[in-house]
Amino acid sequence: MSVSLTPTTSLTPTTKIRKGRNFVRRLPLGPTGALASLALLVSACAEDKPLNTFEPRGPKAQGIYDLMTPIWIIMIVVFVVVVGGTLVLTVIGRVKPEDYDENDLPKQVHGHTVAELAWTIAPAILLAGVSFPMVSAIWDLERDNKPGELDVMVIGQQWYWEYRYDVDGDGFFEDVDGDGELYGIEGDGDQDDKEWPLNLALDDDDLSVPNQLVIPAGQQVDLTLTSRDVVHSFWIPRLNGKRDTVPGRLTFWSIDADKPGEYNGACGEFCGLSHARMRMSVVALPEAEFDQWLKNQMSLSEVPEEPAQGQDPSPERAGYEVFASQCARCHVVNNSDSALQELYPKDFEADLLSGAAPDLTKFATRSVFAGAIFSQYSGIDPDDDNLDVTNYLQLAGTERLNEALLTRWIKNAPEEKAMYPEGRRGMPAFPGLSDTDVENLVAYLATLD
Amino acid sequence: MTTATAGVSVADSHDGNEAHRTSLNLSNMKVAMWLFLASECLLFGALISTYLLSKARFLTELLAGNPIVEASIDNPGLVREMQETGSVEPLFDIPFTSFSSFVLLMSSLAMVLAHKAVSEADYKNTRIWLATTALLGSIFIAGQIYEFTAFKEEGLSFTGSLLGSAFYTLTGFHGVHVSIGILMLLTLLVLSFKGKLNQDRAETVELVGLYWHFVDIVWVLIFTIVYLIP
Amino acid sequence: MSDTAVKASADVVDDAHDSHAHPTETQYWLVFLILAVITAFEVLWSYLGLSGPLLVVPLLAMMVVKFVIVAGVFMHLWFDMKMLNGKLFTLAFASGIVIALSVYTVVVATYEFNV
Amino acid sequence: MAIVERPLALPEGDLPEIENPLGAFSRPHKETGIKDWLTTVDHKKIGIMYGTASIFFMMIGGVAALLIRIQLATPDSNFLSADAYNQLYTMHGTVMIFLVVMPIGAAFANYLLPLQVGARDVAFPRINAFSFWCFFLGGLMLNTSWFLGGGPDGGWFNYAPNNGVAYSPSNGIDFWNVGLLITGIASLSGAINLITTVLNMRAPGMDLMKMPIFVWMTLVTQFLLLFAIPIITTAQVLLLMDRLFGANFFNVEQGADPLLWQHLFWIFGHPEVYLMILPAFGIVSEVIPAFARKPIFGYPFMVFSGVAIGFMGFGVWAHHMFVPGMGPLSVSAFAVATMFIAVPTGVKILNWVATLWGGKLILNTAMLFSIGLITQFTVGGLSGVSHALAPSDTQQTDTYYIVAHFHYVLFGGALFGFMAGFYFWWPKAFGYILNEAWGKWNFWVMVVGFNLTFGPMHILGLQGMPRRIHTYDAAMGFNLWNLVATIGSMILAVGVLLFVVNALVSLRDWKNAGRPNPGPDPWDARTIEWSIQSPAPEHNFDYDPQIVSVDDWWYQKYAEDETGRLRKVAHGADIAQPGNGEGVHLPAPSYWPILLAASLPLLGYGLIFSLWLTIPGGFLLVVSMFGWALEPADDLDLAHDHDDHDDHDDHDDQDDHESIVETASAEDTALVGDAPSPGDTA
Ligand code: HEA
Ligand code: HEA
Ligand code: HEC
Ligand code: CUA
Ligand SMILES: [Cu+2]
Repeated sequence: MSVSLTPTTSLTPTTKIRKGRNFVRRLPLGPTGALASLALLVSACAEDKPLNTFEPRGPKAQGIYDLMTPIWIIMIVVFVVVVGGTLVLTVIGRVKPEDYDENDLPKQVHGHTVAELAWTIAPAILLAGVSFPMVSAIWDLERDNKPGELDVMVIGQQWYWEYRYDVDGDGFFEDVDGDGELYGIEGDGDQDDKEWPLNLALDDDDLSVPNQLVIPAGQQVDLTLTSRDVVHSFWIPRLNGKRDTVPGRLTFWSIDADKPGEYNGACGEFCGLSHARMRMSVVALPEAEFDQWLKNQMSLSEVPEEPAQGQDPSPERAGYEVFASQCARCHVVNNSDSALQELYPKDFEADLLSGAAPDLTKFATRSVFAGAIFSQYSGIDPDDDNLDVTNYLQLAGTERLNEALLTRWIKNAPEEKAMYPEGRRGMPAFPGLSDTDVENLVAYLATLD
Repeated sequence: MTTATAGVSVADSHDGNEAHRTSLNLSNMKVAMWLFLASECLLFGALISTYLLSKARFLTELLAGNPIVEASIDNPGLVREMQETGSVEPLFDIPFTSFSSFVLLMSSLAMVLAHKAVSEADYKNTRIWLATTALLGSIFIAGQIYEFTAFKEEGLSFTGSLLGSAFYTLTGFHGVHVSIGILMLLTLLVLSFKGKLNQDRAETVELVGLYWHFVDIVWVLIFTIVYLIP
Repeated sequence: MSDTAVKASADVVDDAHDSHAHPTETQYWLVFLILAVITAFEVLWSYLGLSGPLLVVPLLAMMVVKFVIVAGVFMHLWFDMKMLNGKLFTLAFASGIVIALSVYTVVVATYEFNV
Repeated sequence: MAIVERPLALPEGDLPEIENPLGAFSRPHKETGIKDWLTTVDHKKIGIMYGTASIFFMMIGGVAALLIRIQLATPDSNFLSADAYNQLYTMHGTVMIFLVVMPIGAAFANYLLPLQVGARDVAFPRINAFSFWCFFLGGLMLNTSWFLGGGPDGGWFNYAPNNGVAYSPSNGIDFWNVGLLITGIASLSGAINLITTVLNMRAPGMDLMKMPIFVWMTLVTQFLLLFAIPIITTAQVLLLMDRLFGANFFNVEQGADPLLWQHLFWIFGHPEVYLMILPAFGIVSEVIPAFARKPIFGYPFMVFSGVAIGFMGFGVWAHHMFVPGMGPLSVSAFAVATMFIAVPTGVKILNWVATLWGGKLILNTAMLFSIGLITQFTVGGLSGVSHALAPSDTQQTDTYYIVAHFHYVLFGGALFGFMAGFYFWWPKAFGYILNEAWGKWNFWVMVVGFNLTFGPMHILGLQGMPRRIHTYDAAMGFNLWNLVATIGSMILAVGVLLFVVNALVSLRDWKNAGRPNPGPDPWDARTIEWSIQSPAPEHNFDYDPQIVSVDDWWYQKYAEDETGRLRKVAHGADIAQPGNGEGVHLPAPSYWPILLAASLPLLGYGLIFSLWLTIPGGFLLVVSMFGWALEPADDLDLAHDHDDHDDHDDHDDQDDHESIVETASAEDTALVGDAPSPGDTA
């Protein structure tokens, strides 16, 4: 299996370096030197540790980080006292067996009640002291859904993520019984609006984007999480801690990025074969760009023109036709072609146990694919300062498309990422496709922007 | 697992009346039996909680109209009734189950009288009461088998629905316990007829009795929690 | 020496048994009657068409009473407890019940207080 | 005190062949060689078998760990496939926990409990043998999954619904289920047996508060097993029903809730981690006073903190579930409860430190490992407290930071404690002392390897490396520390191997030196197992020891002089029991425990592959249960006249075989009185 592919993390290296320095500046001055060095050890060369939990980049993650500080201090103090004390006592107390005199016993101390009470009560007080800020932090971390904030539903699936945007603000579920109350935004909501199975119950106007979550920076984004198959865990270390996506349940969480940038994550709960290859990417855009992005995502993708009578179809058109015959069985492309529309929405479960394959309508606008393990763009120079989020939207373009990788993926996806197509989980290999077919498919996919 | 452990207990209960020195002045078997029963509390507790949670989830989905869950009970009329009452009560036949609960309760009385008889060297009554206990237990089991078939006909199957899985597993586990108890009672009865169950062995009867009463207690819980509070 | 020793030992054991007189046969029947009445009452209660705590609380209370009576009288817990060291296994059993009751109640509670 | 005379001794030498009236159901003779091990009901042999089997399984778990480390040494490695990796780490965790650490605890418990409470055997010797065989055969069965379609691949806690047939179609998880159900029977029957032994078979005078700390900690451990095993049993039965019989307990489509599994698993799982550490705590509580030449500091506090840990252990399980969305109220409650479990644990740690304080420390290998436990466990305990902080756990859970935590407590805690125990009690069990020079090497290589392996995992975890990933991307920045950890694991493996080497080298040297006897009390130790010969004679005690105080043996050797100082008044070797088993009546070996235990895996294979296969298993089960029940108390060849004192039939012979074997010399013990001395019995 070959996996030495372009890393996913190289989109905005400059931002990372900048943030790394910020972090050092932000280190609290109070803690002991030991704490500082622990933090430094962990965040050493911060710029190339995209999942580092010691580099919060949003208020939620920052809150967790701040809460940890006192417990690190306690730990280090206890460590020094207990472990240091033990070693010192060992060294001073040691007697060589040959020097040992069995009638010269040390003082036979059986115990000391005051000491016992002291070391029962002191840790208890210390821990009680930590408990208060901890409990308040637990409640702070719970999602506090305010109107106007962007609502996204996160759906975990073996082994990629799907993000559903509540664009029109009417929740993710239709108001089936028409009472104005909705299921599943907060708490359990109106149970009567629940529909089954979950993946078909979504409001039609909403937008589905796989693999890359795009959010407006500087603004809280509320997440409603669930899973189509097994338990996964949504985790963007720099933006917040984890929250599991549990099938049959809705869980709630929120993330918040201070600044534009790309933030990486990884599935945080073992979820079967390719758990290791179920990663995440969140891109925070400045508000205006986000709106632009959203508008683009909501539009239909183009259908390559049919060739004029007697002429060969363009590679894109040829690819489109292969796509319609081979791929549309699982993948959605939302466009104006009524022939394809007939297939959509269709019965995913017939093909896939997990119930869905990535929506490819705007495939080429994303910088990662296949569970965020692959970068779509080749030849990116990590030191290129122009590669900033601000031109995220311009990144999409054929010159940069990582054609070789995409070709390999289409030909034999399970080779790139262990999957279980025969168990109806994941994408099958297509040994039957000719090289030209695949070339054409790649050409077509590149137009989806 | 239960089978094996309980089987072992029968075998080892023979050393009930040993007269060796022990720290607690109790026989080892008696201490062991109480420990085993303590551990059974956790087992049945887990099964009862599983039932409660599964039933709650089943009902929530059913009341919300989940088509899969609706289809999981092979009886539209029953489903409608459950949805109307908001409970699984329509499934149960309370008078019938009350009767079998009563039978089990009565068997506990017979059990305790058997122990009393054997410790007073009244072997005739010992046999009578042991047989009565076993008989009452068997009636209970017969009732349960009848109930299972009736429920199955009503559309509740073990593999079909969450409720079915949870219900049959809980009551089935209890039924297996009762059956093992009956086997132990029959063994005692045989021993008694062979003249091997005399006063000195009263403790063996007491131990089987402990097990029997415990199984009865578990039914007290199940009857209330499962049947009366649906 | 064996004969005397055995006799003596038997006495010790007998003493241990006799020191906690078990109930008489009539008492057992009486207790059973009480249990039967409670059961009848339980069933009756479930037919009153009540719901919510009004249904559940008395039923649970009666269940506990039955539990305690069976364990206490039929399983001799009340008498054994008074016996020398009888508390020890009572304690072991009780801790089983207490742990079971508390962990499973908490599990169910975590579902109730989900938010 | 009831005394029954047992006039017959176990004769030595060849036994005459006598016709067996009971045919197949008669008990085997006292066997030799392999047959002896298969049929023994002696708690010491069973303890040794537990230990040996655990070390065998540790090799399997260790090789799995090394393969894991090789795979993770470099980024994007394809040494192992994703599938193989998942099976390996699942089996690594499962084997290490259920087939290594728990049974080593059982090994010490079996070997030492009767010796430390002054009993001849456990309460039910045949059940004891049955427990061992259930553990061993269940463990073997679990490991046959490697060859029968692949191991389990859901992680050691095997979350639903990933453990369902839909997501794990191979039979691996069925093996996991059935294998662990069988070892669960072992733990449960063992727990009942050992608790009964401790509660009911203590030597005269040994009140609860005079029991050695190891006995206390084992008692708590066994109670934890007693209450925790039925919970995982339930969970596994539910899963088994789902997987093999199509039930719906974890079928989300039917409305099931995956969190049910998590709750059931962790209500078991957390007590489980404490029952792995408490035996080790007990061991170092014996070793440290012995080599600090001081009594344990704060005996009652050591006892009560252990009991407190046991109880609190049942109230914190949901700290493994801070992220599945239980709701803030539950999370807060469990987070606070978890933090406070540091208090009783801290009491233990600090009492050991106080025992070291002012002691004259003899730093031999057992002592070094004990000090190793104090320091390494503290590191692991402290990281545990940092997970208890629920919000920070949302960053740490399922990362290598957790992996670091639990290896520090499990390896640095439990296994270091067990190593100390091996070095300490080896002469009692085998009659020779392990080589100190090799021992020191063993210790230092292990400490260095251990910290190199698992220390870097703290950093990796905080840098965001998720656990249970078969590969990671080079750009994630995990390369350096993973490589270090892999190198460390190789050193650690050498350290583990050094122990095995030491056992063999020491044995060879001992044989070459003409098998010198280390004497009953080579360490000048404190508890009564040192008052009998080494290796411990088959009948343990010649007569019941009379217990006057905690560390009773020590106070037989040391007494206060006029100035109030302790002085040596007797040498252990002089006052130890001579090891004369005359007049002692021991239970005969039995075939049935192993046969009964063997029927269970057979039934298990039947469940997994075809119900037809359950027929031989079921047949064996029934036969062995009958055999067990009908088996006479004794080897009939050695039959002695029982009817001198009871007038009922032979059936009663079974009375004594499961209970403590009687001593021939109860009057002797009475004569011995408060100051037992061996001369009285001679
Ligand atoms: C031997 C086994 C063992 C032991 C003893 C412990 C002990 C502790 N454990 Fe650990 N734990 C495991 C084995 C163990 N653990 C395993 C195997 C897992 C992972 C399971 C899996 O996911 O696969 C785990 C996971 C685990 C988690 C879940 C992490 C996660 O998955 O997100 C948590 C969370 O709270 C936790 C907490 C603790 C705490 C608070 C203690 C405390 O008992 C520690 C107390 C000790 C000390 C604190 C040190 C000494 C104290 C002092 C010197 C006093 C002064 C101290 C203070 C004032 C702080 N453990
Ligand atoms: C007591 C328990 C215990 C012990 C002792 C160990 C010991 C070791 N563990 Fe273990 N580990 C766990 C319990 C334990 N582990 C658990 C519970 C998990 C979680 C599983 C899960 O997530 O489900 C885990 C997970 C785990 C992981 C994480 C896997 C993952 O999440 O992807 C890693 C990775 O490095 C690891 C490494 C090691 C190493 C290197 C050792 C070393 O210490 C091993 C050293 C010992 C030896 C190497 C034995 C000596 C053998 C030889 C020298 C071989 C030669 C002999 C012959 C061929 C006969 N362990
Ligand atoms: C049986 C269903 C199925 C079929 C048919 C299928 N795919 Fe896929 N495809 C998937 C699944 C599932 C994934 C997600 C895999 C993952 O990342 O874990 C996927 C992922 C992809 C991706 C990456 C999308 C992203 O944004 O991450 C591309 C591109 C893709 N498929 C292209 C194709 C093409 C081209 C074809 C036809 C030749 C095709 N697929 C046929 C199921 C299918
Ligand atoms: Cu999804 Cu791990
Ligand atoms: Cu825990």
